[in-house]
Amino acid sequence: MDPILLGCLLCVILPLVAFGLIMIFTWRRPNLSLAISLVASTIPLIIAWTMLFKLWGIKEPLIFTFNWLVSDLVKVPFGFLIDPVSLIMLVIVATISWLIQIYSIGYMGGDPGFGRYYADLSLFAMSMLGLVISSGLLQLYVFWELVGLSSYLLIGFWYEKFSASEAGKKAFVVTRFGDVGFFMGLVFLTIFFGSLDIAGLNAAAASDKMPPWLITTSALLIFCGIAGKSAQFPIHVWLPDAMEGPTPVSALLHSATMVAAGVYLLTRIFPFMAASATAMLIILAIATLTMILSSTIGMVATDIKQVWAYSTVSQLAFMAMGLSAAGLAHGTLFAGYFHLTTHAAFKALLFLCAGAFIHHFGTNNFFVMSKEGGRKLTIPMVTVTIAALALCGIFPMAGFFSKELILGTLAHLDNKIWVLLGLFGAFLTSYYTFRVIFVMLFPRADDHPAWEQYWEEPEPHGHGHGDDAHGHGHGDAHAHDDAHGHGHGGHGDSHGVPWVMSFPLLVLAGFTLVLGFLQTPLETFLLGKSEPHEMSFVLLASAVGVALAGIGMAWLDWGRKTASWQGFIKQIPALETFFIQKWYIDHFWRWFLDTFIYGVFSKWFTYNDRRVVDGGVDAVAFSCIGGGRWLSFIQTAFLQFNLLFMVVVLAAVGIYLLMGR
Amino acid sequence: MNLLSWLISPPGVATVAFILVVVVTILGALIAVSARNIFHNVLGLVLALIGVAGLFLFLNSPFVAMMQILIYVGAVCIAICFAIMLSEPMYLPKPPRSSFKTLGAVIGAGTVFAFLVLLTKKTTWTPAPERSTDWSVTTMGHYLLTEYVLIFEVISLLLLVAMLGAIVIARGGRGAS
Amino acid sequence: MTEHLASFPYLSCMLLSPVAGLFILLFLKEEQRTLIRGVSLVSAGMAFALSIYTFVAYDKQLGGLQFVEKYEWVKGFGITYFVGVEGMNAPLLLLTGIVIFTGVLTMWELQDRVKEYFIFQLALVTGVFGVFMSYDLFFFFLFYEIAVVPMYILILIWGSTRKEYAAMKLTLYLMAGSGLIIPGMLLLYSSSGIATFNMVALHAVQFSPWIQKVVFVLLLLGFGVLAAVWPFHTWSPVGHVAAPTAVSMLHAGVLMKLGSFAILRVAMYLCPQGFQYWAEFMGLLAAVGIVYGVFVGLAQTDLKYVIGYSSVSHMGIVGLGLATGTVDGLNGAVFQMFAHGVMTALFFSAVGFIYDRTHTREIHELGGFSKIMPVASAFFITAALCGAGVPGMASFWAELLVLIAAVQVFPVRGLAAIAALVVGALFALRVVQNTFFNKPNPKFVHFEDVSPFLGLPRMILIGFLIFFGIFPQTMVSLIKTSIVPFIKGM
Amino acid sequence: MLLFNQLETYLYVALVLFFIGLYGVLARRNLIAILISVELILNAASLNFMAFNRFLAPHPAVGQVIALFIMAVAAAEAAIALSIIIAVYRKLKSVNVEQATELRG
Repeated sequence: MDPILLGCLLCVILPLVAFGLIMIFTWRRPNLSLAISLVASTIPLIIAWTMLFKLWGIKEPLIFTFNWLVSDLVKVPFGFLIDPVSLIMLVIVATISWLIQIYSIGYMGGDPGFGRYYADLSLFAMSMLGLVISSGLLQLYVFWELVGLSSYLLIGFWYEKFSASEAGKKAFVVTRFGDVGFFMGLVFLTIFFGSLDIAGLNAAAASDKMPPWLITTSALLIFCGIAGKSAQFPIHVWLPDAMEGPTPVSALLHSATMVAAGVYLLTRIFPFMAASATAMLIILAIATLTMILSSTIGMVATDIKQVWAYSTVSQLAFMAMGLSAAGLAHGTLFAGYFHLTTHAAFKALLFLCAGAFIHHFGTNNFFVMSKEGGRKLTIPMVTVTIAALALCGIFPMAGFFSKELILGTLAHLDNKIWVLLGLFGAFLTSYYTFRVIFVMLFPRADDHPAWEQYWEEPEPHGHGHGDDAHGHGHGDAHAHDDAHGHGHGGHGDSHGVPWVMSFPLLVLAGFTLVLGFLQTPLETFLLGKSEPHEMSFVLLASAVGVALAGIGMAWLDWGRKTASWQGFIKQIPALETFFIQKWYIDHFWRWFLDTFIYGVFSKWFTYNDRRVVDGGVDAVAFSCIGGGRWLSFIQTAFLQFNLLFMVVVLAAVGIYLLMGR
Repeated sequence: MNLLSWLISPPGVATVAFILVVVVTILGALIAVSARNIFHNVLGLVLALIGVAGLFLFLNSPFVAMMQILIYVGAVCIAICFAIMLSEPMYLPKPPRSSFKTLGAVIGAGTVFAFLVLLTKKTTWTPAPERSTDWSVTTMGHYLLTEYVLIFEVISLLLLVAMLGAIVIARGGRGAS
Repeated sequence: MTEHLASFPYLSCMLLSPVAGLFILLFLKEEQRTLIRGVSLVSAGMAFALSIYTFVAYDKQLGGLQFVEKYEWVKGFGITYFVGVEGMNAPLLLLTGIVIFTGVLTMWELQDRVKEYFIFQLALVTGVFGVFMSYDLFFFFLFYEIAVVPMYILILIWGSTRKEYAAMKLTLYLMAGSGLIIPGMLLLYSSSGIATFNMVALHAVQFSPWIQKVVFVLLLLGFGVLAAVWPFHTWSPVGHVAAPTAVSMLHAGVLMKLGSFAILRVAMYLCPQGFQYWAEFMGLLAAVGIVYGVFVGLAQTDLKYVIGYSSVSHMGIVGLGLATGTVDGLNGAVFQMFAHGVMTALFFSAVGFIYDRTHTREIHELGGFSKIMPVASAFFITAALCGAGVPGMASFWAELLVLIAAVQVFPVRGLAAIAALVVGALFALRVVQNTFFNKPNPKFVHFEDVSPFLGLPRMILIGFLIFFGIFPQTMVSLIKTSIVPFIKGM
Repeated sequence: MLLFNQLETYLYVALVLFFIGLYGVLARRNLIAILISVELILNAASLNFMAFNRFLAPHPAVGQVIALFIMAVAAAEAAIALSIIIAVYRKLKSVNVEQATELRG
């Protein structure tokens, strides 16, 4: 067997086997489960890196396919497509999921669901790796759904918390909403094109073999799925709620890999999508709107994970903008894909740092962390700052290079509004990122009035968020009855961050610093050639300028000694409320669900079922009973009466018959 | 005169006897259904049965006539007497007759009667072309055990089952001692 | 259709093994519970093993009708004992084997009238096996009725919630269905002119179009009652709720498939022109059922009602697949019959376990069961996810095939059915969340989880779901061997 | 033609018996009386058989056998009916047929 095929198969099968073994046999035994899961994630890691080095510089994609399901029109192949795009993503996924498994040893240690946690992580690893190297769209859809499933399981990991199980359900249903569009797109392609092979689709679209209407329709339908998975407006609402899951999960699924699957798909079938300018324009508009929206919400959040979640949404939107702009301007997919790569590193880092703080302080509120002395945790504090700088796009962090590229692509468009909006988004990003960093770095005195204000945070679903966080944080430090404490408690400074948690931080910080300088080799690998980027000085200056302006704004509001600790947005209360309420999109969906799905369809269909359909049947039954009862007056139970009736009728019939003769 | 002489001739005697037997039968039947006292009913039945036995004699079957008396009069009527004694006491007041019911019964029975009369009238009765004349009891016994043995067996089985059934029903249901 | 006679009467053995078990049970005493369960298990196990054997040993290259046994029964009426296996009934025989075997295991804890229970259950299953393997219309209908009647007694005696009402409703509905089937069947028989009940022979007869139209709609509605085709579905949730666990499993898992299988096997097979005429109507009913089922299920508060309505929706998928009349659609429909059967058996099996302990199925009274019974909950959650169409489970592939075929033939109905998937997911997850997540109800915390022995039947069911989810081709290639000639013959 | 040598005579006698018996069955309230009336009907039937046997049948044994059969049936029937009557009496404390109305619809 081809060693590469074997490697691909192992990447998919090993974690699946680990999932099965843990779920069936060892879920009650944490150490054994951990061992199985680690083995099943380390081998794919090695395979991924080996393949990257062995295949560095391949020109032609390697494709392996087998029949998975052959019906008549529907033919689903199972196969692997190994090309630079999938190789890099494979490495990213394998690496980050391995790091997160290491990190979770510390973060999740002592949790009663430890075995289940690792089983779910393995399931995720399996489905994500399978997704990345899928050769056909339908196979990709299968793994896509499985990724959604593992996301559901992991978000609702602490299922006893109402908000967690609710968030899991929301994530699954909302992404499913998008996936239905995706599925319809696939159905259209199957019926009208006949094949879902990725390479074939890209080639056909590029060479005008498909009717434009089909490309546009199916591209937009597939984008529904992308929007669901990558949290684009208006179905981004699940991602912030998904932060109810354990923080390593947020880092792995909901920032670095799974949500990036949407953008990855966009890259994967980039030539196909780019063949429709209409679709590209719509995607660009949606992505831009998403970016602005999520950045503004990030400005007012007080939960550190919420801030990073909205930042994830905005960065994903930024990638989508880069890709769609490239599609419009006949550019390459490199800008968006490069940002995906760098983002994976620094966003995972941000979340893992947040996790380290949360683990230590037992709260998600970064004001509380600041007050409790968050900056004394040296390693997370340094790494989080590095990651924040990368997020803002400050040289020499990785984010600088990739953001520049995207802005450059946007600037290529004729309409300059997009690049201006992109710059505005970058400004907001810098502002909210450094709001967190400055608050953490420069706590105020204990009697500062701002503490009171940020101690309790607004929560949309009425469930004390801080309380939940305590639930999995410090079981003994705060009075509560949650069963899933981490089994370690106490705030002593002697207790730092365990090495299993700081090691991944350092590795990721390393990537964040190094990745940016790998731009040229990566581009050569991906595209076969590296084009010189004529980066205009104005754009470069304005990009760095807005980033610095954002940081400066944050310094004015939150950093300096005399800062008011009030966001500048406080000046416009109506707008602030609008942002805190998340642009009322959650309210809209809630209202939609309650009014239409539950209120109209469900309620009236049920009513119809009980009254009309069932009622009709019951009416028939009861009228039979009634008719029988009415007729039963004949049944007087006087036997002789019956007999009389009988003989008279019989005899009458007999006489009648005889008369004829 | 002619009538008188005919009456004392053998056919005449036979005819008179026949009329007497018929009268006895019908009288007995009338008593059996109309008397208010249940014992009188049984006695009427006995009378009617004896009458029918007489008719059987006229029909050349002394054996069946004898059986009629033995089984009906000797067994069935006695069983009815027992039933009467085991059930309702005789001294209880009888419910009054309902003329409505009597009328209904007469109409019902009358319709059937009319139908059967019509049937009898309208049918032409043709004897079988070849008729055996062997009326001896021996032959009948022979037939009963050869050609009609199935009927014989069925009768035995029926009687057995009836006996068992009667015992079970009269015992007073399951569980009664 | 080519027929290959059996070297050994596997099918008769499959049919007779429950009968043999039933007769042995008649001679046992109520007190010998272990023996009774053992005998039932062995006879169900034999049927199960034989069904696996026929499934595996069916020669896909050879195709046609295999393991055929044919004996004349009543020559004057043209009634033949004619059984066989082909691609479309092999999965269903396997399904019946799975469900009866796991059903017996599921009812292991039954304490009340054990002997009678197993006798009726085995009688029921005999009928089901008979329907799936019969190629003689008379025997088909005979077994069909045999399968329906014990259900009444099983629900009436061992049921729960409003059992008299449910049993009566179910029986009357199904009898009404039979009332439509018999005239249809006899019309076919009498107008064929060859006086035979042999379906293969009847298939060769060209019935006049109007007869086909009349008979098809009679059979569609008559069998549709059993397949819970909207709007004749209301017996099914009520019946599921009232029935004891294994009966619900058999009922929703297998008995509803009798209806859809009969539509395929009898109605579509014998009246192709009637099918062409009524296909639009059939697709409409099915699509309405799919959408309707999920919405009504969303508003239910009783766990079994929820499952009942999900069955209505999933059987709608079967109906839609049949209505397309394409190879993909029929493949998907038969696959869905199998997948839904296993899935819904798993559903009821898991719910039954919880109900046996808590004596409530109200979603609001339960809650947090994952904490109390993690294993039992995992079974239910797996079934729910399968119901929500998660890949990796058998029903995903079935739905995929049906939906693609449906969009091709009936675009609007197909797209509506796809859109219903969202609500389907919402509805499955809502139940899972309210029942198994959140804080446990303190009333129930002392209950013990499923023991490994009682977990076994559920594991078998999950095993089949996942096996065919990962290797769908094993199933589809088999079904295809009969569907392709079937479509050609239409 | 002599009166007792004609088939019709016997048939009419049997008819009258039948009429009387049927009247009794329809009119009497006492279960025992009804039983007695039934015996009359049975006798009418066996008289018919005997008459046909005498005047029409090819072989004289046929009707006689049937008459015997009717007798046996009547005996059995009487036994059963009487035991039923006794059972009814035990349950209802009456042999009035109008009291036995448990099957009223």
